[in-house]
Amino acid sequence: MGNILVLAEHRQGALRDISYEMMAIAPGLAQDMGGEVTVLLIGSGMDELAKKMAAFGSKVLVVDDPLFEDFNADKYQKVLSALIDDLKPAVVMTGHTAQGVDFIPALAVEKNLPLVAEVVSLEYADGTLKATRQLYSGKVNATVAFKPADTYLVTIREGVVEPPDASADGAVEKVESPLKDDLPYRSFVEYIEAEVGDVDITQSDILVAVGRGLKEDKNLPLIEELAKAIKADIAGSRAATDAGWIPHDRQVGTSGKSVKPKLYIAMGISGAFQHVAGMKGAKTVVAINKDPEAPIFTVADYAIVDDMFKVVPKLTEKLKELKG
Amino acid sequence: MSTESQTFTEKYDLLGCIQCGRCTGGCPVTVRADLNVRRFVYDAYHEEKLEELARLAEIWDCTACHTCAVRCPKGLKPLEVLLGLRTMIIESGKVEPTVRDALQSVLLEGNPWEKSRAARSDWMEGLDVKIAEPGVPVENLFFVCCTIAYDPRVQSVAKNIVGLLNKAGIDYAFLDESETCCGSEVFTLGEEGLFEMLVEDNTELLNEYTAKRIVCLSPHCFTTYKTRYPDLKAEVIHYTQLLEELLREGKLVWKGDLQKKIVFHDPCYLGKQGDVYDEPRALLKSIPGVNLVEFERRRERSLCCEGGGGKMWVESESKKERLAETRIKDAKALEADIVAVACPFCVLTLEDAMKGLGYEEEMRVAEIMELLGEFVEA
Amino acid sequence: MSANYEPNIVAFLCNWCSYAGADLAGTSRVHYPANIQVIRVMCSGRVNPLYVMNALQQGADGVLISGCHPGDCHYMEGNFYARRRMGMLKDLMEFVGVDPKRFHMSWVSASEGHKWKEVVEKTVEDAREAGPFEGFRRRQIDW
Amino acid sequence: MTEKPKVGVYVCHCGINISATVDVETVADYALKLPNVEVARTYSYMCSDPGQVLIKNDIKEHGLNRVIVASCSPRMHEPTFRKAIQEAGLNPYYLEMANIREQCSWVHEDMEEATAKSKKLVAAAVAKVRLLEALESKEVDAEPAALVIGAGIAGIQAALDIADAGFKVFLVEKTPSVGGRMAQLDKTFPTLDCSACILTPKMVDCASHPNIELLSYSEVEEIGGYIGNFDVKVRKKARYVDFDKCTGCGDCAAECRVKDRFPSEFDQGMGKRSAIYLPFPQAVPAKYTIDPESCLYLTKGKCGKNPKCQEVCKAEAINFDQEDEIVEFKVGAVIVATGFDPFDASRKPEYGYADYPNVITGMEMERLVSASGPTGGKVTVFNGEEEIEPKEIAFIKCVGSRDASVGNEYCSRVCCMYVAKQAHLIRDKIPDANIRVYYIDVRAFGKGFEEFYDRVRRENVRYIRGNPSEIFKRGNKLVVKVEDTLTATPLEDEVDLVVLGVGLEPRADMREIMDLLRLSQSPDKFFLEAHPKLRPVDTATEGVFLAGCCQGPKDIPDTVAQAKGAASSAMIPLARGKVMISAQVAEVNEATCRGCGFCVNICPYTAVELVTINRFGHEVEVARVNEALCKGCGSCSAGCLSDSIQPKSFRDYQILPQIAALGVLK
Amino acid sequence: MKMFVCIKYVPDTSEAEVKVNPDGVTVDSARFSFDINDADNYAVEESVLIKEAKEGDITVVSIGPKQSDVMIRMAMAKGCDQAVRIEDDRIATHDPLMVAKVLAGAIKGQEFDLVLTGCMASDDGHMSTGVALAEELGVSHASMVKKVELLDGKVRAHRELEGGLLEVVELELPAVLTIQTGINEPRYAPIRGIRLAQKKELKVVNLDELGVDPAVVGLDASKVVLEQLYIPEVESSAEFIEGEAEEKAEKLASILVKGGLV
Repeated sequence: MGNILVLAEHRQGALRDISYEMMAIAPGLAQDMGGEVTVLLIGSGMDELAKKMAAFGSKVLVVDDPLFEDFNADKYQKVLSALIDDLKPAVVMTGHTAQGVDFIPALAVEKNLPLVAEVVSLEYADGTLKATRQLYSGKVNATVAFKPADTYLVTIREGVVEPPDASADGAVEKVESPLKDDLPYRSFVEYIEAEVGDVDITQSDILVAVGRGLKEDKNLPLIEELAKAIKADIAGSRAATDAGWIPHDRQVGTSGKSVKPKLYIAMGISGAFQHVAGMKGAKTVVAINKDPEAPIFTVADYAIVDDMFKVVPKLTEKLKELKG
Repeated sequence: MSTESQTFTEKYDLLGCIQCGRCTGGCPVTVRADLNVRRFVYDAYHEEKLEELARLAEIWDCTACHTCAVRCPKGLKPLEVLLGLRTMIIESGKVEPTVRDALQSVLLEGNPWEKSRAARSDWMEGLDVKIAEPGVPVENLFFVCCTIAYDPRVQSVAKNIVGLLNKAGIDYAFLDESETCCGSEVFTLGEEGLFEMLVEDNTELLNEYTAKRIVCLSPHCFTTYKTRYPDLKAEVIHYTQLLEELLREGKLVWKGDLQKKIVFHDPCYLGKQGDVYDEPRALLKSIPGVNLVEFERRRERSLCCEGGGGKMWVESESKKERLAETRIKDAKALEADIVAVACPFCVLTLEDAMKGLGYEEEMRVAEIMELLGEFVEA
Repeated sequence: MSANYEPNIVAFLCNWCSYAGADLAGTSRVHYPANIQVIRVMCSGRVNPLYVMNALQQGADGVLISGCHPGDCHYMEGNFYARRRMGMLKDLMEFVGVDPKRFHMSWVSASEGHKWKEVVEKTVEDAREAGPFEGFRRRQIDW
Repeated sequence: MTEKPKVGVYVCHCGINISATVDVETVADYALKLPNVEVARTYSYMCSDPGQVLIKNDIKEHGLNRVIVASCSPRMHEPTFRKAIQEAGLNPYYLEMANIREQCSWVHEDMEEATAKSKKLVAAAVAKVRLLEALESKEVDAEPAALVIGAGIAGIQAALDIADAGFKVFLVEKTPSVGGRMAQLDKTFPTLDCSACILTPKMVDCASHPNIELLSYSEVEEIGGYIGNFDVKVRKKARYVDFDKCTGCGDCAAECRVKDRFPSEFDQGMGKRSAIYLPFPQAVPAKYTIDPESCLYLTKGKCGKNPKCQEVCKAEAINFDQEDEIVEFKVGAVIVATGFDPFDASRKPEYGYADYPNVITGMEMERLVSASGPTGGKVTVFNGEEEIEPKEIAFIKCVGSRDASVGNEYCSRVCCMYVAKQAHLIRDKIPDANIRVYYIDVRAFGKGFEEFYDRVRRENVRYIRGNPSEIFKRGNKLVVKVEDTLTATPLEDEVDLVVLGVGLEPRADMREIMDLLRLSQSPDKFFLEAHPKLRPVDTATEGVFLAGCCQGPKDIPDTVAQAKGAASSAMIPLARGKVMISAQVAEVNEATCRGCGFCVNICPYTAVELVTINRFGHEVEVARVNEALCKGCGSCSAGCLSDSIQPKSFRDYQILPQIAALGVLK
Repeated sequence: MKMFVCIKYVPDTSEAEVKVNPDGVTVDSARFSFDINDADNYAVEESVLIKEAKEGDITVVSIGPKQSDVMIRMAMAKGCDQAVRIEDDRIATHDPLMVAKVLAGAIKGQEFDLVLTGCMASDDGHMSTGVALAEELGVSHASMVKKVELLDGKVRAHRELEGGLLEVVELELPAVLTIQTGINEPRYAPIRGIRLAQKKELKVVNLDELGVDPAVVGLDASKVVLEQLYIPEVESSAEFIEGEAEEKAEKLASILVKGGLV
């Protein structure tokens, strides 16, 4: 039986995108493997969330117990361990998220099961499950095959697929918590929101960087608006920090900070060697500069040769629109 | 003599100072930063104060232009007191991440730019470059410099000179990716241990090649090899010295016509420290059509561009006008079309300043070798 | 080489420059190793190469000859003679297997007290490296 | 050496100079065990009268015939102790000194080491002294005349003193006139008397003195011989003007075709002169000279149809065929008074001296403020755009002095005061000028100096403690980049005129004099005196003396004092009429000499010649030493194949035991 | 506080072109520069900070070749006390579960309070080793830790969740923490420090010496097979977006959104 158990992820009363995204992967795979998808929700007061997950058409199992008020890796591991024994799923699928990575490897060890982490796609053929994942920050793809086992563990990378439509009506079934008592080793204390304003650009996922092309600080709101739209932090080249447009601690370059965001949008930055050296860790680079010869284009993934002041307002507008 | 046993006072001969003030008086960064190098020489006498001094931000404002050392009437090197304080910080390990990464990159990859050692000779691709072989005598062994080797903006210095050497038909060779940072910036950042290691390793490496001369493309390497590598067997020169020689011997002929007003900026490491002033000027003058003009502050009085002293990795807290900007404004006042330099750091700082001032349309910053490459006779 | 080995150095100094320079080191209280004993001659040109061999034969581990700088000889050209003679001697000594580190020749002027110190230090250090000299048969000559 | 040597060893404490580091008693005890040593004593000051008496008494009581004094350098007291033992009836050359102070107690720290070394040195001295021979010093006549090289204030004063004492003086001056640097000065500090006013009478005196033969525009070519008997060769350069005919009227210079085209040396290049010129109006001798390097006729062979000077000279003194003349004479003593050069300010390019006309040196300032100077005493400067009276004036001290970066580590002694003086003079001439003096220290050590410095400060001359690092131009102002070290403030002061307080340097041509007279340089490159304290005017070459700034920077009173000192020292042999010559000369053993002549070739003084003698019936050639010419260097001996030629007191058989003593005691 | 810190020697591939070797399962590393894994560097620093605050003893554990000694020496220069390097080519290093077993073999049986690892290796990026190691050691753990507070017998760890939210948990000691980058500012290892660190013990062992059965951690034991590495098709140079300014903006916006970049 090729059943797939998908662990839906939620936090602070809301489901996380990855839960929906997995529903774009699991059903097809289940079909190939000749099984069905079961969604698992662990938490306390899960009714509403269970309904939302059920809308993808698969059966939703809910472990609803005050013990699971907050995420706890140890408890999740225990529940999953018991359910694997019970349900014998062919695949256990979770998100490659702060939750998933916090207990799946331990589970793999405990149950002596194979694990492939941060999978971008899965394929089942000729009785073998193969996962594709990336190495070297996406420069190399790897195909990893599972040796035959009762259960395969996979964690799915966020954002690799669009969530499917959710208009079906799956069944919701509560199961009793296999865990009766609280576990002593690890306890949840609290959530702390990231401090606003105190931005460390070396930790930013998205950076909007401006350079000399900003011309004067009264143009800054334009950039701020764009940054807000895409939840980006603002950084600058030495010219921009020198001019006082951007705080010094947000300077990118050999004499500033080395950053490694997923997306780096460089605007009005020519791309001197010392600047480029500070942003080489960026995964995707977008460059907007009116000089077609600017060296920044040699490191860009997407390039626009134009006046940033003509491009940015429209870009912000369009992004807002697309993001809804 | 072991330096370990020396006190700070002995090591930097602090008691030799007569507090005349020439060091601070000549220091170019005093107009920009609160750095008074004389006070450091005075205060560093108190061993118990050293840690406090080392924590002062201004020790990182020094550009290691060496003006203080050149001017000191007692033969002291005031800047090295600052470097000694930097050493204390470096050896505590608690340094700016940028400095940390640059130094670590020198240790692991032989360059401060966090580039892979294997890529050091990538600039040679497609060029007919002669590579040195250990033990095979060569007249002129070239040392490229980390910045020129990796920074596409100044790679043309190396590329152009290869073409020119091939045409002049002289005996030369370049090192392959075994070339390792000369340590100029490592020294000025205060990483004494690493610098000592580089001196040891580079001396061994360079002496393996039985070269008559080591020709450096960067004045930083030039001065460092000349003054801080006591056991190098070969004579160390800057490429402008070699080319000027070739020019005199008639081995270089220029074509075309450069109807431009050029002003030459004396790099501190070439001029003040290396005493090379005339050769770069002779090269520029030799290009047909060139009208060479001079800065008021030229030669021994040249204004530092703030490119040295590890400043590529440490930003000053000062908001005042960068010296490179002052320099570009002076060039503008002279109505110069081209600011010519013979140092990769000067190219970067001055070009940055020029762009910052918005003179891109009417002015150009160029390494001499960039210009010569454009005018060499086929 | 024994750890406590202290080389014995005999130095021949010309009266006008080097001896005066060594005196100046004294008046300036410049300290240097005590391993060196000076024999004063009027001119470095007086130093017969045999004196060097003799000193080594009689128990010196190193020999130093010092005179006026080339061109400054009080007797016009005595130091040039010395230089030529000692150059030859050095070759000869190497030929017979004496470590050239045992033999130094230097120019120290009457005003170079500090240089004298450096010369002594270098000479002593080199002789120390070369170790006790046992090359010639020790011969005590009764004069 | 028939008598058995009986040696007395005297170990000096020299207060605690020796005894603090050397255990003198142990050394004396040890000495007593050495062969032939009869007596060994220590005493606090051996050179003192009681110390000498101690030695003398021992010689008499114990019948000593050799004496060792273990004390200071023989260069210090050898003559003292030679005299002492001579007074006790011994031959003065039966003395050997062990230098246990300069070369032992003062340079070593460890008492054990220093004592051990002292023992060795004493042993070596004993080994040698036993074998010393009695020598007789010889006396020769001294020529009652002196040569004075250089006719600045030092040379003039020395020449006048010697001439006044009744001896002949040859005063040789390289330039066309006497007067030297002092003639160029305006006022003198701290008294502010006029330099020319006090110097000119002396200049005239030395030209008119019956005992002085003034050889101006002349250079010493060769000096041979020795004290009492120097042979001098002087080149009188061609002036192309008949010295006797020239009346000094100046018509020639006024008519010269290249009139006022050349920078005047006297005016520091600020004024101009013609190709035929008198260096300055009060020049002595007042005779014109044609500069061969600027004269059209002499350089191009042609000057119009006829040289103008020749045309206008009524005395017919112009003579283009004149040639250099060699004059030879003998003197008994030589005084070197060649003076100094002002520091060349272009060697500190950061001060822009070569670039800016309004950056001038102190010497130039002297000419600028001088009433006889190029501006008639009016202080004006060209700021690159116009000639102005400067209102903002900066003086920079220690330019080229106390500065290792130009190799001059010494203080030039006069700059502090001449800068104060010039500041005062400018304050007089430009009352509203803002005058500042940048300094490191103010050294006002002479008589009346501090008082003068006080006065000048109160005249509103601002003293700023900091030595400028750089001067460059901004607009029509000069920017002085300096730190006020008292407030730790970096400054960029804008001024109209910068006066560089340049120091004094050894003359560029002093090497020639060094070679002529075998003189040495001290570390500051000035001439080295025989002893910095006790023989400040003597040199290592007997009969040769130093006067004035050639020995080191000095002001005028010190220069005059030293000139007088040099003159009186030089007069000693002249007055005695006799000089002692060294007995430590070479001697040939004619029995073993093979007459190869190597020594003849080696001797730099041609003191050795080959003579024919009869040896066992054979005519053979052997070397023979002319004792008057031999200086005792011993180079001949080291080159002798048969050890036949040997310098007395430094014979092989005297030195080898010394070596042995040092080695055996290892 | 007795600590172990597990570090990995990884290539920096941010600039170099990556090529797959003919074997299809390894990459050509000749042109790479190697260094300590970024997150591990923070873990080392955190352990040293803890040691500086509470006293302690730190043992570095690493699996890797001789060349990685420089990285280990650097860690020791910063304050780690001793090191074990496991060099054995029988380990199935492509499987973090196998790696965890080897690391556990180096730690098991010794007393410890904390084991720190980086939360992710920058080369293969499984983010699994640390958590698996905790399970192997039978102790509790927290992953992606951005802050560590030591309490009496407990550790309070701030875990970094998506969107910058921190989850604070308390663990009983001993525990394994996988450290997220940015938790501290790793110090510099000066050369003189590295030279001094030569005196500290660096033990090099193979599996047998470690007492780990090669059969348990080898390719056969691993339940996953690395079949194939290949270079994904990507635009090698920048894609220039053409059109009028507004058009370009629109096109870019949709690329960013569709590509999941924003």
